[in-house]
Amino acid sequence: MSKSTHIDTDNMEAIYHKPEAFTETPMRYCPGCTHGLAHRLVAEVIDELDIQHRTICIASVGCSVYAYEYFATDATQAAHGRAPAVATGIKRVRPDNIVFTYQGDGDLAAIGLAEVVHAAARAENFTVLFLNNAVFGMTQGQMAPTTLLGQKTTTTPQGRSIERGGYPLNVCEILATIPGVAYLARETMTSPKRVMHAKRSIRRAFEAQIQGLGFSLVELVSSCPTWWGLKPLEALKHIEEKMLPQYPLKVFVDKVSQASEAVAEGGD
Amino acid sequence: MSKSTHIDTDNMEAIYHKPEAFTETPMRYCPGCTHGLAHRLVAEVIDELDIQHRTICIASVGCSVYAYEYFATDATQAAHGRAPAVATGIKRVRPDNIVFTYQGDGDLAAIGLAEVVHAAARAENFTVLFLNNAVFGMTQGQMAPTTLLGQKTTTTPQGRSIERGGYPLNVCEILATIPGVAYLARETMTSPKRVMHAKRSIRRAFEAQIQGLGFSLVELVSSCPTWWGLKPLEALKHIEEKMLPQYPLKVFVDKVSQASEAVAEGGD
Amino acid sequence: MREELFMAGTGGQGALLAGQVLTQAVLEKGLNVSWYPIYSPEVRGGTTSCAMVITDGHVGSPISGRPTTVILMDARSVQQHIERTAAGGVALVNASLAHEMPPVSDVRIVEVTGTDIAIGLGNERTTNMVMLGAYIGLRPVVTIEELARALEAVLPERHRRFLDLNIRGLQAGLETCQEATDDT
Amino acid sequence: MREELFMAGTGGQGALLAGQVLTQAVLEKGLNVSWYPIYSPEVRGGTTSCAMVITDGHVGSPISGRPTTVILMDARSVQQHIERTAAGGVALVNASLAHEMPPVSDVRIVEVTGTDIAIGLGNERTTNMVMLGAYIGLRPVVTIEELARALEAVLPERHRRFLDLNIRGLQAGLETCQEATDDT
Amino acid sequence: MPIVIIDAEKCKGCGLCVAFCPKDNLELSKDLNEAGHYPATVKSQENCTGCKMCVLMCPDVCIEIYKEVEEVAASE
Amino acid sequence: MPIVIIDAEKCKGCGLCVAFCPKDNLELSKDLNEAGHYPATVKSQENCTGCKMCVLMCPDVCIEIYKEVEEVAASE
Amino acid sequence: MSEYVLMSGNEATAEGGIAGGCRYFFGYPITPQNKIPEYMSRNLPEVGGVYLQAESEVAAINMVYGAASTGARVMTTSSSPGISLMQEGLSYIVGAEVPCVVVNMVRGGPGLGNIGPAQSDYWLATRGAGHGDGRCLVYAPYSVQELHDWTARAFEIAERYRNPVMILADAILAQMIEPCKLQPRGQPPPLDKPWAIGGDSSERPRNIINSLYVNHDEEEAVNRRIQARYDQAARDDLYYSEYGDEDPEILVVAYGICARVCETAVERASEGGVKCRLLRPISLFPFPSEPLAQWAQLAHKALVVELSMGQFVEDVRLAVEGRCPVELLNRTGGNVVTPEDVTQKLFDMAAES
Amino acid sequence: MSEYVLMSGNEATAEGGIAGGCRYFFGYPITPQNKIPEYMSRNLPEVGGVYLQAESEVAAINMVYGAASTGARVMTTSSSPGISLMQEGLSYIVGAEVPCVVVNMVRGGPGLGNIGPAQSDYWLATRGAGHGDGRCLVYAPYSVQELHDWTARAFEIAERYRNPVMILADAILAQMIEPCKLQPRGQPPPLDKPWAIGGDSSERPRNIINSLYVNHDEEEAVNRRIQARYDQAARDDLYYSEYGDEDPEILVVAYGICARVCETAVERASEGGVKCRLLRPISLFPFPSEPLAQWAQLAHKALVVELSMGQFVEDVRLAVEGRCPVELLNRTGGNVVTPEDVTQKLFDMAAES
Ligand SMILES: Cc1ncc(C[n+]2csc(CCOP(=O)(O)OP(=O)(O)O)c2C)c(N)n1
Ligand SMILES: Cc1ncc(C[n+]2csc(CCOP(=O)(O)OP(=O)(O)O)c2C)c(N)n1
Ligand code: SF4
Ligand code: SF4
Ligand code: SF4
Ligand code: SF4
Ligand code: SF4
Ligand code: SF4
Ligand SMILES: [Mg+2]
Ligand SMILES: [Mg+2]
Repeated sequence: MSKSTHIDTDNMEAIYHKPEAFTETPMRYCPGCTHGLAHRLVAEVIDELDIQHRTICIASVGCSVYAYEYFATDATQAAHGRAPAVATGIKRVRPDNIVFTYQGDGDLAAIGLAEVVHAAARAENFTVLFLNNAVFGMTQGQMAPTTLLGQKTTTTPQGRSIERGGYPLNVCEILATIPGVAYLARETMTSPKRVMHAKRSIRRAFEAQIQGLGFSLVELVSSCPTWWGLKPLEALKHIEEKMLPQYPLKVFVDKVSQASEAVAEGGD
Repeated sequence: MSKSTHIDTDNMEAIYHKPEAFTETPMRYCPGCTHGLAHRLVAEVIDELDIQHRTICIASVGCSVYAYEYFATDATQAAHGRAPAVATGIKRVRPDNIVFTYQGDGDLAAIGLAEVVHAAARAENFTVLFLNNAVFGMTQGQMAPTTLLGQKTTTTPQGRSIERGGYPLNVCEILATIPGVAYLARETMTSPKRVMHAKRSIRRAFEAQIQGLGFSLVELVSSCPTWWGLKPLEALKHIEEKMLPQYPLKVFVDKVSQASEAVAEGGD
Repeated sequence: MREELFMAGTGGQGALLAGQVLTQAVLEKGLNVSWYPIYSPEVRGGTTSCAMVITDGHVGSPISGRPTTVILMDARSVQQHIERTAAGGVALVNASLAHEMPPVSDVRIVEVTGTDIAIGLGNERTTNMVMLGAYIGLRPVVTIEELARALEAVLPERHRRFLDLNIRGLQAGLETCQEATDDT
Repeated sequence: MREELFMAGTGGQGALLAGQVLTQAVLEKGLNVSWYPIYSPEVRGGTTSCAMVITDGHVGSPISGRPTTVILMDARSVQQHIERTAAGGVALVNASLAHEMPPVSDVRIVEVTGTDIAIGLGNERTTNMVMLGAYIGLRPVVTIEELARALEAVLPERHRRFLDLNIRGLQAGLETCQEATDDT
Repeated sequence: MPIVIIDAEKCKGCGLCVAFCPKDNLELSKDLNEAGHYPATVKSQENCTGCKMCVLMCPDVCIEIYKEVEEVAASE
Repeated sequence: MPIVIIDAEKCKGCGLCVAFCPKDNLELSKDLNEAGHYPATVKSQENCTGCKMCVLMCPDVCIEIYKEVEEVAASE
Repeated sequence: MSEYVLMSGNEATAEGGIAGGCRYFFGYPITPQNKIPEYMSRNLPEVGGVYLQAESEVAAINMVYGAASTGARVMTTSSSPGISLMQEGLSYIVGAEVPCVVVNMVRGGPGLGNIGPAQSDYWLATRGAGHGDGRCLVYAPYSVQELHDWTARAFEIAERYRNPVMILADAILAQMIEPCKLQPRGQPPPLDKPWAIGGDSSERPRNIINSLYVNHDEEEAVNRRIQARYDQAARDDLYYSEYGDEDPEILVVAYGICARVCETAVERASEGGVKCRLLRPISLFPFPSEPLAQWAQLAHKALVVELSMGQFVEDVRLAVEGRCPVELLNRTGGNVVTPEDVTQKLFDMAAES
Repeated sequence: MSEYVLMSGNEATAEGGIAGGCRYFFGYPITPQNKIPEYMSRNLPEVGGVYLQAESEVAAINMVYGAASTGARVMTTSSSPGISLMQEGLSYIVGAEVPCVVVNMVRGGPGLGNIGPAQSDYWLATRGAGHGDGRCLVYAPYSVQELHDWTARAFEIAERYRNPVMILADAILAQMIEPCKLQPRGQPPPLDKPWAIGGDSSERPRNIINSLYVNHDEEEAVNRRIQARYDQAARDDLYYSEYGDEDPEILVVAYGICARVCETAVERASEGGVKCRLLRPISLFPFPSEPLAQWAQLAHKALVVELSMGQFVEDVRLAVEGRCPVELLNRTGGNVVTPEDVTQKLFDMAAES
């Protein structure tokens, strides 16, 4: 067994400690899975914006189904793909709460595509965290709509071909055509710098919501070391080399800054 | 009662007669509704391409639900919004048949959005006729996703507002982001010239399918005189003045010509 | 008293509206009433009909297999529905549009040239009121004044300008029918 | 003969694989068999177990509330599952990882230092084979040769290089257990 | 000379053919057809150029146009 | 001097912190934790700059960093 | 009679919802209930509520789930195909134990069918909150007035049992116009139920609305808790009405529109010398098995009348348990039974014995 | 024993489909049946078939509808929440009278529930092809071998009745490994059924696959035609098995995995002096009511064992109609009954009388 050094931190200042918006529950993700990383960023943003007690998390169905156990906020667990509809229902009753969904690519891009697009079109004022790991993780590594061409999964044993599986779906590119979107970005978490970028986007997405600007979504190009059959670090490399060419990082829409500027210019 | 002049056409050449791909069944549409016009164009194209006996029509749920009565082809009637899934099932068994769906904007853009986007992403080799009349016609004029801002419908009595109904959904602009699309155009039928344009696009869409290039869709910006509360001619004017600014006419994707050129260049 | 009424016509003929006006009048009078529309399969140009029960007792079934009175506003309605009429019942027929009667027994057929009368009043569209007027001539469940008040309540705002015409239609129908009744 | 076997361990310990190897061997021997996996609620790091029935008759229920033998590969499994053991049954415990035994009556507890033996053989991962070897020492439903053949059939291609190690694990387990049996 | 034939029973009197005929050659009848519409009729066949604008705009496929068969040059 | 504390029981031994520490200050332990992972440990607290790269990359929020409280200038 | 207004069943249902405190409506149009969303889109904003047209019935029921999670009074309405699409969402709502009201104006089926009246969603309503062991509590009004009143009451019942309540009617009841006495528009109760999410969670434990129980014992406990609520509803919220003779020869059993038809038939049969009693279940789940069994003991025969191929009759047979023979008179596919059909059948049955 | 191979229920089901001539599979992953789509994605291309992963279960069942319209042998598989989502599509398939096969590996519910074994979709399976009067024909295998054989046979039955056939099992049967004797991979029959669309329509009347019947009489005729097929299935495709004593004191009724458990319990009870007979319905719809009623007449008591809150027992009660008291032993939410539980219950019941 590994030894655990006991250090008394009472008289010390934290450079970093677990976010308040996070529970003590250990996360069930596989080692090195970026789901946990994304969770942490969201929790940090909730802390920074001081909105923990008015935030509602909508967990979806995928490996992150237990998100409600990890975020120390009110929470609802939504049916597979329907988190944006559930969020809509909640937000329409409770416009002052901060509502976010946390969805995988199977959940959001396969079964739940209509719900997320329509929520965007309605300019629903909530935030979506979209974890794209190009695979159905929870159900054992089947093809997702976002699976890369040639990528082997448990249901594309020869690799995804256009003929049998179609093209990868770029959700952000679709959503970027919709005027109800207030903030839209694709980020990844393959290095400390990328992680900081991702966090900034997540923060901006929440700010868009707080400012009532409409729909916000951050896609996080993520890893599934388990079903990719790669070590955690290799998986990050795979993102850089294979995923990003298909899913280039970009801030597609940012009305937050525009709003801020508008405020700055207009006074009041 | 109106008198009907009997003219013997036996020894005459037809400049125009009812397409073969059309049955004798009178259509149930309201006077001046462009559904009938769109039907005729499709039937003419089927005649011109000489594919009547290998064509399968998928009727959807909307005023055009009886499409299977009008087209003299094999047909299936699909559940509301699911015509692209039904077409997928058929085409995967019968790749040599020419399959088209005929869907309204409620059917395709509301309940059936996921199905059409995924069919496009999979590059399914069939053709979609998408009649966008900015309203749910069959169910008595409710708001559709495509309803214009400010437009009064039976469920937007004050006119569609962003707050209560969201933004109009531009389906072609969404589909244009998807590589599985072989032909994609938005047309309308407000004048003879526009009608001829529309027909050309419909023909190209079918040609895309015949050439096996993938998914093809023609959006027809259409009228619903009944629920718009306008006379047929006024309704066409309304399309020109109000609908086209939101739904500009455009050929978004055309791989047919590229393919033809490729063939022309490459020989064989 | 229990009156079971069935009224049918082509889409635009206003059978439904006539039924609703009568329903309103019956309600105001303090009787019990039910009304429901029946749409024929054909979306456009099919027959439209409605079924009513008017009673001083318990409505019970709003559905009637053999209505005591049927009002048939065109030829197709007559062909399709005249058989429904209960034994001993009345079939009130718009004779302007329906000329052939299928054979029925134990049914009193009352013919009123509804459309002609309406055209005479200046608007074919008031045929439904002519027939309704005729109906209360036969079955005085409500008075013409009660119908007129009901009309006012039921007519949509944008058709209010037809109020007068409609009342004249009721009147003309009532008169014609009283004659017709006398004739029989 | 009817043997009801329950085998549990932590995710990575290979209880399922050991069960499948045994199932294969039993099938080859011509006995009837059923095997099914039970996943604990915890997605990762929870206990995994499987239940088997081995019989020369009719399998009937693949489910057993009181298995005749339980193989418990770590401390948590012992805590959670030792109680299941049928009266007069055997609990085969990996004593390398489980030190405390909950009180059970009328159960014969056989302790084998499975992990230590596996480490001794050069790879901790073969603990499951050591335990399986021990099991057939206690319940000779199949021979070690039959197990070895089954291993060859069941082991996925990419793990074929561990075949030898695994067979040595079986052997070591069988030996240890025969000793253990003698001891008790 | 092209001959325009309108199926008066199928016609719903929408008036689109009337509106788009460049020769102002069509009008709606004063008489209802069986289905209750005022169908389009041809004012005079003589004016018709066979341009098919009416056909193009008719939503109910009620219009057919014919012409007398001409001798076709043998070389074609 | 920053003090890096890794929760050895929560750690899943993914090695990302190890890979991204610019000071090569972390390593995976040779001993399994209860959950069966080889958790990350700090090689030596002295080298740590408190740059938080490890924290940023840890998917399981196992790392906290502290520093001694310094006197804060009164003017601030 | 001025307290009565003429209203269609659809409108009375919608206004019943508002009277019952419903302030949130999510739905997708479908005939024959389109007047409900139309009514809601006009009226809900007036009372500070929200009408939102969903992109589908799947989305609608999940919006309902979300809104219900906050403790709000929320409803959706649809007709047969739309209700099929709501099955997964309903199962989540039952599993997560949140209250809501769903109205089904049944039409002819299966498939696209037609828009005529039918009762062929009986099983879908009474057995189906989708997969798993949950069910909807189901109430079947038989007049415009009852549509109004039961819709209003449904919210209370739903909250009492933290379970969806379904109001089951048909295309005739939906479109029928009858005099209706409207209830005042009640104020909805406050949102902050002890279990509800939303608002400020700093002064209370955070709430989680969830139907995932990986631990089988926990899941079983949930199922048994839900079942206990159903058992309680069978004691406290069981409703039925009776009509006709007290010493019947024939027991007639029907619900909804068919019960209306049967009332008239029972009158006519009695006039014709055949004593009949109509038992009309208003609550279809819970089902009034006991009174039914008692009458079945008394009567010589039972007649079940339904607009479906023999669904409702199974619940009657389950309750009767062979105490008397049970016959079925049914129409389907949008067709209706008439009082004449039923009366004739009653005379025939009386003559046979 | 070389003709037997070890296979999981999932794999045996998939291979059963291929053996039965299935060449088209449309599905969406869900535990505990993921090995079926995986198997199909590997094996169907080998036999010239098509595996297509749909974007959802809603899409999957509608793809099935389309493919079935062509006369092809087509299947989909899922588990509880996914089956809920297929209800509308199933209703269309019934209404349009096209054959297909649907497999439901039931898991714990309601809602998201868990992935443990359950039988709580009994009503969803036997009552639910969604809205309207249609139903699925339902067969419940109880071993890996039967999963294989019944899946293969299901296509024939589906075509005979032009109706969906559902294979109903659970998470244990799905994942259990047993020896299985595989049937050869049969050739599917030709596509050109007289009613099927596709191919060249020039030499035959065009075909229309449709469930819309605006004419109520036509719709009623469809419903009565479908019902007549169900009646025929009740004569020709009714299956059940029996096990145990011929002069039972207690009649045990169970299906699927519970019937396995009950076999062992019946043996043990008999050894302990309590004579029992197990009646196991294999076809759940049509339901073997008659043999059940006959045994109920003979036995003193009946015990129903199910993994749900009292669904299956209702069909048993309907069949027994009071001939003997019927008791229920059940677990739910992913929990199972054990032979020990059942045996104990049988002893208790015997002791009580
Ligand atoms: C209606 C329904 N269909 C299918 C499933 C099974 N299912 C659970 S998670 C999942 C996919 C998860 O993939 P993704 O959303 O990408 O999340 P990840 O696990 O990769 O993080 C599926 C198909 C379900 N629970 N419900
Ligand atoms: C599942 C389901 N939901 C709703 C309906 C009711 N419905 C029929 S048509 C229609 C909308 C039709 O609108 P659109 O597709 O735009 O066609 P249009 O009538 O305008 O041509 C709806 C909602 C249905 N039949 N099925
Ligand atoms: S399966 Fe993949 S996505 Fe799921 S927890 Fe493991 S690594 Fe992460
Ligand atoms: S309702 Fe509108 S879309 Fe439908 S037929 Fe009439 S005009 Fe056309
Ligand atoms: S063919 Fe041209 S000119 Fe002739 S009637 Fe038609 S539109 Fe007019
Ligand atoms: S366009 Fe067609 S339907 Fe309209 S008036 Fe002319 S002929 Fe009649
Ligand atoms: S804070 Fe920086 S230097 Fe210190 S251990 Fe972490 S990564 Fe290394
Ligand atoms: S990144 Fe976190 S989980 Fe991974 S090894 Fe380091 S401390 Fe452990
Ligand atoms: Mg994923
Ligand atoms: Mg439309």
